[in-house]
Amino acid sequence: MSTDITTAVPAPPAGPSAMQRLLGLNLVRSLLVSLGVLVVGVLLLESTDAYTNTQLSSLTYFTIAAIGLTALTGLNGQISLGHGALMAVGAYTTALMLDTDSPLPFPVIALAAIVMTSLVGFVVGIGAARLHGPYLAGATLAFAVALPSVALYFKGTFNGEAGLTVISPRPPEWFVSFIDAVSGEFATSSKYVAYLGLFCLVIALFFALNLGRSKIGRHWRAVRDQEVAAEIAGINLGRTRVQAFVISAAYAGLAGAVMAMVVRLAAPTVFTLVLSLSLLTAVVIGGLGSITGAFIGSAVLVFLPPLVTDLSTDAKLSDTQAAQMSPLIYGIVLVLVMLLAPGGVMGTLSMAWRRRRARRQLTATPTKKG
Amino acid sequence: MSVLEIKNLTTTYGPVKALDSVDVAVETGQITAVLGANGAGKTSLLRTVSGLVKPTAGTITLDGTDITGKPTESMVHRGMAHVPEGRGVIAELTIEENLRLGMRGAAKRPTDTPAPVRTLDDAYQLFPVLGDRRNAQAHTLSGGERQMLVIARALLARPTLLLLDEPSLGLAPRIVAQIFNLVRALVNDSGLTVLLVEQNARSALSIAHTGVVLNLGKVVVTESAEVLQNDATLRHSYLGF
Amino acid sequence: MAHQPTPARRSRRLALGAALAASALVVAACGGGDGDGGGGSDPGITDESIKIGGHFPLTGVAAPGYSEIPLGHKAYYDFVNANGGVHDREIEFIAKDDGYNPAKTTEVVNELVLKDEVFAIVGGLGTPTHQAVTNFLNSEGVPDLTVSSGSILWDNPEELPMTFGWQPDYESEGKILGQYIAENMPDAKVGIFGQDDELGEDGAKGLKQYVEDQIVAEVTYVPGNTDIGPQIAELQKSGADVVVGFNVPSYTALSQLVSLKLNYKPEWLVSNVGSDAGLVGSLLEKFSEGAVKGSSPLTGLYTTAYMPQSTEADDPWIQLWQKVWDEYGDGSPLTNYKVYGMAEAYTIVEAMMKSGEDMSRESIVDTFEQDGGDFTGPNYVPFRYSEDRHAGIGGMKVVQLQADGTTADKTPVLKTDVGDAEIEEFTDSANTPPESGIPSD
Amino acid sequence: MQHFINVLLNGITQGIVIAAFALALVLIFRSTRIVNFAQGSQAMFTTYIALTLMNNDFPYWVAFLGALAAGFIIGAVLERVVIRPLEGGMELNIVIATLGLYVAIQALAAILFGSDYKSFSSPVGVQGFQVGDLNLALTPTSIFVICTVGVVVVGLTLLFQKTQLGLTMRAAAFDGEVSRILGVRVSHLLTFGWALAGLVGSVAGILVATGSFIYPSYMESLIAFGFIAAVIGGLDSPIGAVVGGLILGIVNSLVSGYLAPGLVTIGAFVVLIAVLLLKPGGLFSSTQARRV
Amino acid sequence: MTPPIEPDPQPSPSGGEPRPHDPGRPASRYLAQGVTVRFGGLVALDDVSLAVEPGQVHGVIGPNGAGKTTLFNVCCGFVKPNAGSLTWDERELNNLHAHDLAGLGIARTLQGVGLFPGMSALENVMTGAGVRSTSGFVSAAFGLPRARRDEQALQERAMQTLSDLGAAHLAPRYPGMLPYPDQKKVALARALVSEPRLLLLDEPAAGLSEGEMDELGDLVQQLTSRMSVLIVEHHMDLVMRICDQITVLDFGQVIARGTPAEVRDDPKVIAAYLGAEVSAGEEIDTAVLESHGTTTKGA
Repeated sequence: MSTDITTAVPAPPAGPSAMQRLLGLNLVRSLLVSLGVLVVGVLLLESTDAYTNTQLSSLTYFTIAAIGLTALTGLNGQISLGHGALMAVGAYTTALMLDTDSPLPFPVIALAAIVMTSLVGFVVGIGAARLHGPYLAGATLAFAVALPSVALYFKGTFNGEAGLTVISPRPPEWFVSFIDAVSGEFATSSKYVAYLGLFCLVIALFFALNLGRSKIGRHWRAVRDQEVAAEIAGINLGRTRVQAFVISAAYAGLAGAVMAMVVRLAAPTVFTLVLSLSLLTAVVIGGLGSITGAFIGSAVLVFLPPLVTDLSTDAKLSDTQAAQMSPLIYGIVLVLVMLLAPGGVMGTLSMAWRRRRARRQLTATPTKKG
Repeated sequence: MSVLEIKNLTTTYGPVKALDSVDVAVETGQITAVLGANGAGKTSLLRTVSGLVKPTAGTITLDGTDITGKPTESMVHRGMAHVPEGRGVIAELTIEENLRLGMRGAAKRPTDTPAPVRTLDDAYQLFPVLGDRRNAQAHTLSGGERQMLVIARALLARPTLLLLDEPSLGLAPRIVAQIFNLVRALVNDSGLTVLLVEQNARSALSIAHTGVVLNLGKVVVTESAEVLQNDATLRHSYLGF
Repeated sequence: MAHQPTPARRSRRLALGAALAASALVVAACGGGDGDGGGGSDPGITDESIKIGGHFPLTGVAAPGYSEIPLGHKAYYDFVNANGGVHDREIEFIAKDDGYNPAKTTEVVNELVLKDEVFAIVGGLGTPTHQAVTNFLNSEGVPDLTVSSGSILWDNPEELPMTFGWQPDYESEGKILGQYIAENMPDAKVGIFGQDDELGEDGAKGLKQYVEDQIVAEVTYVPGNTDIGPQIAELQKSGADVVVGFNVPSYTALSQLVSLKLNYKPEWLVSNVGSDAGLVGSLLEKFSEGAVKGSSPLTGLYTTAYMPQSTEADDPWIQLWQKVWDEYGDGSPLTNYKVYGMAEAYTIVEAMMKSGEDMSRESIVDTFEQDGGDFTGPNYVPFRYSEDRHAGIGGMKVVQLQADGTTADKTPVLKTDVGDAEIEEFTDSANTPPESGIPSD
Repeated sequence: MQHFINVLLNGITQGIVIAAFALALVLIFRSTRIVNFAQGSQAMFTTYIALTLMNNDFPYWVAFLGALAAGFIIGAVLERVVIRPLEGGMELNIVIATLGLYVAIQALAAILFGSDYKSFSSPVGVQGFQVGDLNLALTPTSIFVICTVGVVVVGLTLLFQKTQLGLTMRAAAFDGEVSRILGVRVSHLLTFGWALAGLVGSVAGILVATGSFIYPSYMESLIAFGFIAAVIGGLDSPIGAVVGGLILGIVNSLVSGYLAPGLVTIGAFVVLIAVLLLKPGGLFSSTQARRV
Repeated sequence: MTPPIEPDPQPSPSGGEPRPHDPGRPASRYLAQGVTVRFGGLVALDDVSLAVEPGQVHGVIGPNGAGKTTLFNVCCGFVKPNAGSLTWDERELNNLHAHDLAGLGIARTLQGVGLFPGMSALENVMTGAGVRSTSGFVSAAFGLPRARRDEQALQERAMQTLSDLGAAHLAPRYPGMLPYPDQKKVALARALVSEPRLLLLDEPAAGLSEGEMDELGDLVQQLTSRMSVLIVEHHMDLVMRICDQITVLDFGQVIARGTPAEVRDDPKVIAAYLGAEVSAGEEIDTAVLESHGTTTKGA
């Protein structure tokens, strides 16, 4: 699977007709990859136990948010320590909209969550566009710690510290029969949520692949790589940065909507600074700028801690000790990945691959003395 | 006898060859001027000699010791002082602090090294304008004053070899003349050796003993200054005819 | 049901109720297919063992103190296992860390239920954290027993038929403290120092039923922000000479410190949640070198007690806990958190004993509803468990800390409930632990 | 009046600790352009070391110095082992590595020292002063805290302004290349900078703990506030860090005392944004000098 | 001292032969008049004027620090002049932003190469023409045919531009792996792909070998059939060979302008480049140094 949006480089085409085919293929590739993820997702969900299903649900919202942050940090070069807070906007929107007798269908709610979060992202993005590096990090960090307080202050709407419980939507009839047909199992609400998460992820992925390879993605990368050259090429730096922030926020909003249903609660304690930092971590250890990397980083985040805890328990450590091992190992893994594979998992792989390809090309076609 | 011998030196920045097999010998007590248009590789040569850039090939010998690839920090103690062009003042520090940084270098130098400037007072005597403003931040200085500051700072390290990087850059001709006269005086009076990198060829050659013309990273010609002053090569490499 | 949810919330609850009723039918239908309803068919229970689990903050900001509760559980189960277990079954207890983050609570409870396949969740700690998993546990039909939180949310048998509270609710405690002030300090100006969540809100709500017109200031703190100087200064400014604190222990210590700093000396009444004399006292004693040793810095502070505290070495319950902890603990001193965990565990074991050899998820819930009111634990006032109520301990007494670290009763044991329920004296004599230390069936 | 004075005094004592911590962040940032997220964990760890010494009957001062020494060593070791190999790579990688350290050190402390509350006594009193009828929110301990931070600030100022070492550190921070030309061993100074920051961070850690209690995550809120204060001050200016810390402490206290405690973080955010909109480089950024 | 710039200077008789205007030829004129830039107390440009005639190559030369790059930055909107005006296409450019250039039909290359390292050569070139495509965000997100058509056209044009420079084979490769001259080619292609009517070249020959420089010169001369070129360059043989007009700067002022032949014989130019000889006995006089600054020009 090659979903690396930074290396979406068509081979040098022989002529216009070949190029046409390739361009056609770009959309086809987005579709195929998205469908592939959908199929793999369904297979995984139907072949694993109920617990792994719930982990996969967590993986979906984490990955959606990580893809959004990849777009912002990886493609556009803006750092954000505040994406957890943006997810909160999506989650609270979802929780509030589900809190009625006859809630709107989920797609409408998800869309509302996206719109709300994009609006917040727009405001934050305008401020962010003026800032660089650590100043941007500081501002978004302050945003991450400040936003949950809004829920505490407007208790009437957001129910303070206790937060809003989320009633997951009931699986509709067709879904129950679909799952029955696929695996002969009874479709629980958790499973339904996992599927909703998967669908959101696939749609999010499809758009990310398209955008990453489009003019828009190219302009984001141009601004990241070389501000001056980008500006000369007619790209408005400020507008492009705000645009990237809004899109990234939209992803966070969708992720928040799914998270609200998976966690079944939107509360300030869910959206701590730790969540924001974890997202950034996922994006970097997976490989900055790569969608596959966002998948890998999210998977590490979702699967590593319980794995360490289980291993520690197997090693006869007490529950408390096992619980403490998990952050210890996690922290050490972060440091080691940065030391040993500075490009993250995907960065390191693709660097090796690019080098090999370059070597092969050099030997195949001696550089033309131009 | 050569204080500094540069042999076959090649330096590349990424894919660009900044120096291509350069040979330069700097004789004791002389001024050797390296000339060339912008981009010819002059500054790269100085940066390579002082260890800021690692060469891809070649050797640099100082007083018979191979210093190729040795850390920049050690050069001062070996008696080599690199004078970056005027922007090389540390703008946030005061003039006196800049000078005190220069004095650190003298600590490990043999005390018998002939040196025209040993103390801050010596420096202020040489450039009274610096003394008057010793507690002002260096970014308040004009270009000429900055040039004096970097030279004074280098001299305080009691070097035997001075690497001067475009001291005339951005300065009015009259001031250029004064600075070059100072350099000549330093060499004549205290036996300093100077490797001078300049674009301002006529000024440089009027004080130098030997001239080396660089073009596109290669040595085009090495000649005595008098010969070179009337040589067409020089004119060609600058004005293209 | 005594407490009234707000209208908006109620409509949702009804919708949820309907949904859960539907899923309960499905669960019942599936369960029914398994045959005679006997034990052994439910997850987590075999002829040899019963697997149960809970979620606790073992790491992070909330870990201090609370992470000791599962230690109490574990020690008591080990003690029971060593003495024959529950109907020859060994109890296997798993404590999972949620770092007091509801998102993690969901994860680890999923793991406990779906992967470890526990029989029941016991002692799940925290209001926002546990709130994230009640719907899931109830729709999965997992008994959700003795939640470690005084929120009234757990007392909701219609929508959360599997969930049971344990400790007294904050509102009842507020009422009892309020009545005490109204009767004994009628002229006092009262200030409230509350945590900015259910603890502070429900407590204040109960308190105000009795001393509404005496209240001169109400301040809150946000957990995690340890700077409470402005809040205490505000109380001082209001002239409050009695301050009621609905807060956790670390904030009792902080509030005492800040008061000392401001030379502010009101009478303090602190919720039992935050009045762990052993913990707070030892913290305060060492704050400053040269502080008076031997006498508790908390002397004179009023609080409530609903069961014997770790400092009451002569109490038979504490003697039992001490014995269990000495044998099965990790060698650290006995604390109230460990006592809390063991007392909860005692309730669990008692329910299991009474559920009989054929225990199932259904039957243990039945036991709580049928026999819960007669459980024989260390609590002074019985649980309010019944088919209609899933609320825990129904009362307590007001006590004052003495210079020697012990407590003096200021009221008899009082029994009450949320809403407009009366406060009555509870005159039945307290339970004593059985000789074996293990509840009988 | 008393209320206002006390809210203000409270803000100053809180702010001065934030300032000390921000100072540690700034010391690292100005020399290496790195924001060290592990600073709080390092400080927490050394405070535990101090506590262990005190529990073994060493006096407060010995424990204090022990913690400073530990902070110094830990800072140096982290720079050599983790940060140095990452230099020259992507900035974000170093950020992630320090985040990893932050998590790992905190877990390690919980394993080694336990995660329960431990009280940390003050060498002086914790009772407030009374001036006539006025009860001041000021105790011998808060005076001790303010004085200690004062000593640190004066000490750092002397170090930077009056010593050869300080001069070379400043030179290396402003212009590494020119410093190397002048014979300054810049790489050693980077290690020393981390060590010094570790020491100053330890001071902040102990001051937060003094007359209060500690647990493995007790520095958590200070990490965010310290960073925000450092950004307000301009990230590379030690004076800015102190001013930023005081501003933040006072604003927090005012918001808490006159609006609502729940709004404290929002207040901090608003102050930060206001400062950055006016001066995108923070209040005391020294970058203007460089541009000339 | 500065020769005034005439409103409509005739092509100088000794310059490159006057090129007849035909419909396909560029017809726009770029004028900078009276440009003055101060940085603090430093006068970087002092009343500088120049005119780039349609279809001509105009060179700006001068010793290091003369203000060439500042002038260039003014021309493309990076630096706002304290005084003076810019005129393009008979329209005055007020409040010019760098990102407006492309829309005005002006392209510029950067000193060094300024390529986007995270993109393939082809993408780099495509970015240069990006503003021309009209498809919006939605069509990009959904991968609609409209966006694809635009991308396709863009890609074809970028490919064409690369092949025109003999660099088609570089398309899929990343800048970091390319030899310097190839990077320069890609950078040039990126500027050319938007089909500008004025091309600003900032030291295009830096880092090139002599052969490569010759090639560059030929190329720039070919370009004049489609656009005007303003070039800042140090390599005199190149400048002298390809420029129709040259403006010489020193200390922020125009010291000479004219055809290459006129300029190279101007004694002021020679003095500026080679400097004056240092007459012995000129002692250092710090009083002079103090009163004169960097910007003081000796008599």
